Amino acid sequence: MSRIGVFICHCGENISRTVDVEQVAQAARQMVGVTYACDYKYMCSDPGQTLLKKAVAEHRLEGIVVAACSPRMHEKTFRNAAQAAGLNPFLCEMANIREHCSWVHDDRVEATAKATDIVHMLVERVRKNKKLIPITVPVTKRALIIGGGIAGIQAALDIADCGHQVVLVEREPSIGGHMAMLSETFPTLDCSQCIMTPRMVDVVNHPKITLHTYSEIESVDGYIGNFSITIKKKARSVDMAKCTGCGVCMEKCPQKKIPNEFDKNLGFRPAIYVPFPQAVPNTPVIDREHCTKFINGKCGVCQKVCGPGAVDYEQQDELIVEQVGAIVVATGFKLYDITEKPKGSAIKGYGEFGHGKIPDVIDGLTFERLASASGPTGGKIIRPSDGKEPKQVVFVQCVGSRAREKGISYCSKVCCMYTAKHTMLYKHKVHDGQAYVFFMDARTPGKSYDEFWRRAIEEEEAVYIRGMVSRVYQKGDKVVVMGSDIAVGVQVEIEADLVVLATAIQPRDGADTLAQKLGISYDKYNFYSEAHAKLRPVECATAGIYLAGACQGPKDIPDTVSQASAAAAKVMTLFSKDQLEREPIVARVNEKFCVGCLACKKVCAYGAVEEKEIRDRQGNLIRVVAYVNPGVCSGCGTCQATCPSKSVELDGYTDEQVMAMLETL
Amino acid sequence: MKHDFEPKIVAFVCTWCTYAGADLAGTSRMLYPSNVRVVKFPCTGRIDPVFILKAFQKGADGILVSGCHPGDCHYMAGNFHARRRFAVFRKLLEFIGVDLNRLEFSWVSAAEGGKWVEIVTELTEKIRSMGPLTQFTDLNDEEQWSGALSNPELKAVYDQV
Amino acid sequence: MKNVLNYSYYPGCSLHASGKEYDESARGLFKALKIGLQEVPDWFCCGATPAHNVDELLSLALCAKNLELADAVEGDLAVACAACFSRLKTTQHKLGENESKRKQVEQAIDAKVSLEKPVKHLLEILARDFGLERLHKAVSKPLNGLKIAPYYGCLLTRPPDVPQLDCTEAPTIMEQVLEATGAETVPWSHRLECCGANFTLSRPGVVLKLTGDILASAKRAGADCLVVACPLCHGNLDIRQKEIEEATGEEYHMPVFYITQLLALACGVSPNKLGFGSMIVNPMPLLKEKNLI
Amino acid sequence: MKNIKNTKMELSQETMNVGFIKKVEALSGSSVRRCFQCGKCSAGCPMRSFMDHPPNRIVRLIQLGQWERVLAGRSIWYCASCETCSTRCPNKVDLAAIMDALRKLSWDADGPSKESYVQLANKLFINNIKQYGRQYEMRLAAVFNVKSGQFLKDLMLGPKLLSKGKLKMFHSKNKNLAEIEKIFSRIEEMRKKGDAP
Repeated sequence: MSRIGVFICHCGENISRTVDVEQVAQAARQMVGVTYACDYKYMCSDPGQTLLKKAVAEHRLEGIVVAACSPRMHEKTFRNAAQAAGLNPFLCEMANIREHCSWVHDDRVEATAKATDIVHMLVERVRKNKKLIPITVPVTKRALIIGGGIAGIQAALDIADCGHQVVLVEREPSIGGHMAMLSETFPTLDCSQCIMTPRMVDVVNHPKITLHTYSEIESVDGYIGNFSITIKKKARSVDMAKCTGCGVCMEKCPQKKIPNEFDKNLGFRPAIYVPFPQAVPNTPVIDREHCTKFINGKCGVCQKVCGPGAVDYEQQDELIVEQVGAIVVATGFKLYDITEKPKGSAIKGYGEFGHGKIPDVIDGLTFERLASASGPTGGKIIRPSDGKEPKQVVFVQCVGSRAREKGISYCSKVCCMYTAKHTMLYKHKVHDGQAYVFFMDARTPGKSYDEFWRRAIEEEEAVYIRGMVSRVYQKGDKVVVMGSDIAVGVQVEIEADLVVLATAIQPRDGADTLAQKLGISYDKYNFYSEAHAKLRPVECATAGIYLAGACQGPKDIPDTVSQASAAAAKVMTLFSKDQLEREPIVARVNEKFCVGCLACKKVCAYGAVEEKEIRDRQGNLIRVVAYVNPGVCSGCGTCQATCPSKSVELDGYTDEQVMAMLETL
Repeated sequence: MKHDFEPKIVAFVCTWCTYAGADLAGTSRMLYPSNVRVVKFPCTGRIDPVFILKAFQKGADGILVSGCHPGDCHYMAGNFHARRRFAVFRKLLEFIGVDLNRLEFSWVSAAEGGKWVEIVTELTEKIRSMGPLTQFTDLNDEEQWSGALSNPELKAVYDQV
Repeated sequence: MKNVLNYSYYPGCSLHASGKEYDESARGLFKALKIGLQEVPDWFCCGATPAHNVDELLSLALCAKNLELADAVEGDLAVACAACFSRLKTTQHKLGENESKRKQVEQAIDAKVSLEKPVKHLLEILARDFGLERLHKAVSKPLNGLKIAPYYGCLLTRPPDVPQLDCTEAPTIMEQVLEATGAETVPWSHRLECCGANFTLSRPGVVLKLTGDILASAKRAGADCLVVACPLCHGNLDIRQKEIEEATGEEYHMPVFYITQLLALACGVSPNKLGFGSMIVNPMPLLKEKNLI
Repeated sequence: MKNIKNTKMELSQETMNVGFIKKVEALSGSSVRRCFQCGKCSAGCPMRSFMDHPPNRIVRLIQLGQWERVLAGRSIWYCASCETCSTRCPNKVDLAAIMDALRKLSWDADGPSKESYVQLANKLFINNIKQYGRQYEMRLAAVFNVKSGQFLKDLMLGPKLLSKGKLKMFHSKNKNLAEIEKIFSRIEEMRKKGDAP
């Protein structure tokens, strides 16, 4: 390419004050390949751009260097101008002689020399530039949401309300997640069920939402805009099309004493059941592990009593395939179970709290079920051991969290607030009771949060004791809590009726296997990693996959809902175009030279590099080479610098271009 | 000229952090020596060690490689790959006899205009005190102009051809 | 000769005894400035710290009674002692905002409490009512070259909503008044620290420590002398200075003036009438050195 | 009384004296529960080094209704009433007023705490008011020394002050003395009737 035009901007006086622009233009005219050079007061102004367009036409320019401000400022402006003049926009480059020259040097001679050098480098670069065409990828405007808790529900409703199809996959028999289990929510104390269940019904009634409950992700293929998802629908043993949700089967089931997981084992359920009365869908599922029919074949009562004949013992697991363009992962959290000490895990147990051994030592979620109006006790707070109303309740915060030695170094974020809430709920129900809280710090950042915590102390008279609990033991029918008040500096002992532990929040079991299927990264705790902690907090590094809720890190409901809506907005942005257009700064593999070592694949943070098989006409495999999926590549160029055979090239930053620039030194 | 020797410094920078940091130094009107020439890359991960050799060969007296702070990479891990790559590369440079003080690595974020100025100024002064790098340019001159093969073995091979 | 301003005056117990030079110099200064001071007849003790320490009601009642006595004399109530000032203002503040306490006090003094009369510290009168400009004009012998560490102590500014004399944490009123006379004030760290006044009788050890710190800070800042507006602070800083020197081995010889003494000197009142002789740390060498007497 | 400073606290509704908390709050007019133990009061307290419980711990002990621990300590008698804590408290806990309240409670109970010198000085001061209407420092100091058994305390100071005219040997009676006595007796009567704290 040898017809380059150089346009030097005065930027008012910002450049011309220290750089002799005329001299630079003069020097540019002497450079190899430069056909035309000029200087102008304001290149970015309308007359400046017209001048540029005219020069392109008049001098049949094949490349442009605009020597002006930083490309971060006006690259887009001048590339658009170049395009309007009929040039490929990627044949226009900017030489930064303002931020990197005129503004930072005061010697006119030196600055002019440097500006000339910069222009020279860019001229050489442009000579090696190639025309680049923006990459387009078709977009399937259908979203997959994994997880039917409040995060998944919010994202699903937002996307569906925007008019796009949504596929919602939930592992449990009902959507609702943890929020459906909660009693009242901080900091407003409104009833969780009351705000949650209408949203659940909205989901099931929404014409744009396809709901798969009791289902899991089997495999994920494809890339942004074009994912293919295989979903395993577990055998429910009840035909959802026929079932009316009358509930007769559940009444008649002879198995009645199965601990109810939804009620944290405080109550019981039959073998054919819905997890809770407001479940969505309201279709029972048979727990084949506990069902007599499945254990020894000697029952079948539910099938007999079912009017519509919906019970189907023969039903099998089913695989279905859904095509989607974007994925929102919203798999949520679980509470750290301190009674168990998982084998091979760095996480250690907490024997000193007696959880699992002392019946009146419970976790926070169990307390939620006790306090919930729709819970197993109808909202009456009683001790699991003897059903008596506890008069002294001790809450312990940070159980498992913020304990490096125990394997979890992070703060679980919600415990301070929900414990404050628990003390209030307790005080509202047991007026003559006294709540005590052992805490290390009170972390209450959030709107009206600190005020809420202070209210628990100042108005609801919870006694907060700063200091961690050392040990909990049974003494008669009391549970003795040994702690310390570090403000007073003495030991504290409380004979409690009930002890509630605010245990740590962890990602759901299987979060890592799902991440591997999706090709997204996760941290050492299995929380999913966002692309950028500040600027891209809801996107995965893998294009087209977004995060919502506690699967990314401990989070409360307001944050979860915000993030879910943000993820939905990202999906909607993606769906706003039929074709996905991306800047063509992507890597390409020269298959002729590629030796298939796949070093590039190892360093690619985006999973953009795939293996490609090269076959002859008979279909025999000749060799394997790397292939960069342009839809996924982000254009960092790490693969190119890594490639030992120099067979990957990053468009826009090729070795040729860089070397040409260095030649001018 | 204020000094006898004005070194030539080449800076390889990533576009997201250090290039933006240098822009900030400009918008804040900070002053620094004009010896530096900036070559922009999307990420320090893109920087091939060959570029550094090339720059030295073409007369650079000092080289600066600068990108995002660890953990802040726009492309997540490009700067880590770069860091690892250059750790190895320094050994090579040492082997061929280039003073490692001529090659500097740093992290400059988009908010650190002052740090950019500091680093460039210090490097320029350091290289100035070290004097010009002649190994490569001398070699270049020999190759192009002398035509003489000093090594007898090479000469034998040459004659054969 | 007509006065420009007129005030009723509550000197407080100390000003008739250990702080008599404060009383003398205040009267002298006000006379020179043509500000009238008429002492409230038969005022009695405000209760100071000991009373509110153990019996808030007694403390409030004593002050309320004094305020009632002051009503008989014309003009806003001028108070010299920082402790009396604090107690009287606190009483006004507390009775003003607490209905039940007011009723109790009214029962105790068998009269309606009157909270109308503004209670003003001498500093306030000089800086605000009289005005810095007029004060500056009244100076006939500028205190040039005298480096002063103005000491506020506790009760002039604290707690924030009670005395409302000046900013609680960074007051400047003393500096402003002193600088109007041409003196130089030094910035120093212990302007607002407690001298331990309350313990001067019962726990002199405490006083030695706290007051010692204050003297050390003033010395560090390069001050020639300290200036106070409270007889209790004065008592500790001046009377106990020798003891502190003995205990710490530090030498201070730092005269402690009442602010009115220096102001009066600047405004041309004869030094003989300002009670310099009553001070334990002899100020004469310093005043002579600076050509002020 | 045994030293309870470091002994274990057994907390229950019985051991936490809520009445004490309410009493302190009523007397001081300041909330106690509002304190969240930032420690600013203790950070700025000039008397901290003389106290057994730092000011923040005093508030903490009140919050837990531990009246014995509070009143048994000497901290309350070492508060200088300098108001630094109240001035700087981020939660508007008026600790200076709370200290007054605690001293009153201890005084009334003829307290478990006998920080006797301070108590004695306060008593003498108030008696002076009752008897003479005004303070006479000479008398105050002399009586204090006699009563506290420190006959030689500040022995050298007295003559010096006297010579400087700082201590009045003789004093006249205040005309309002009868009125003052009435105030004392009225308050006493009110307390008997329970009209005043």
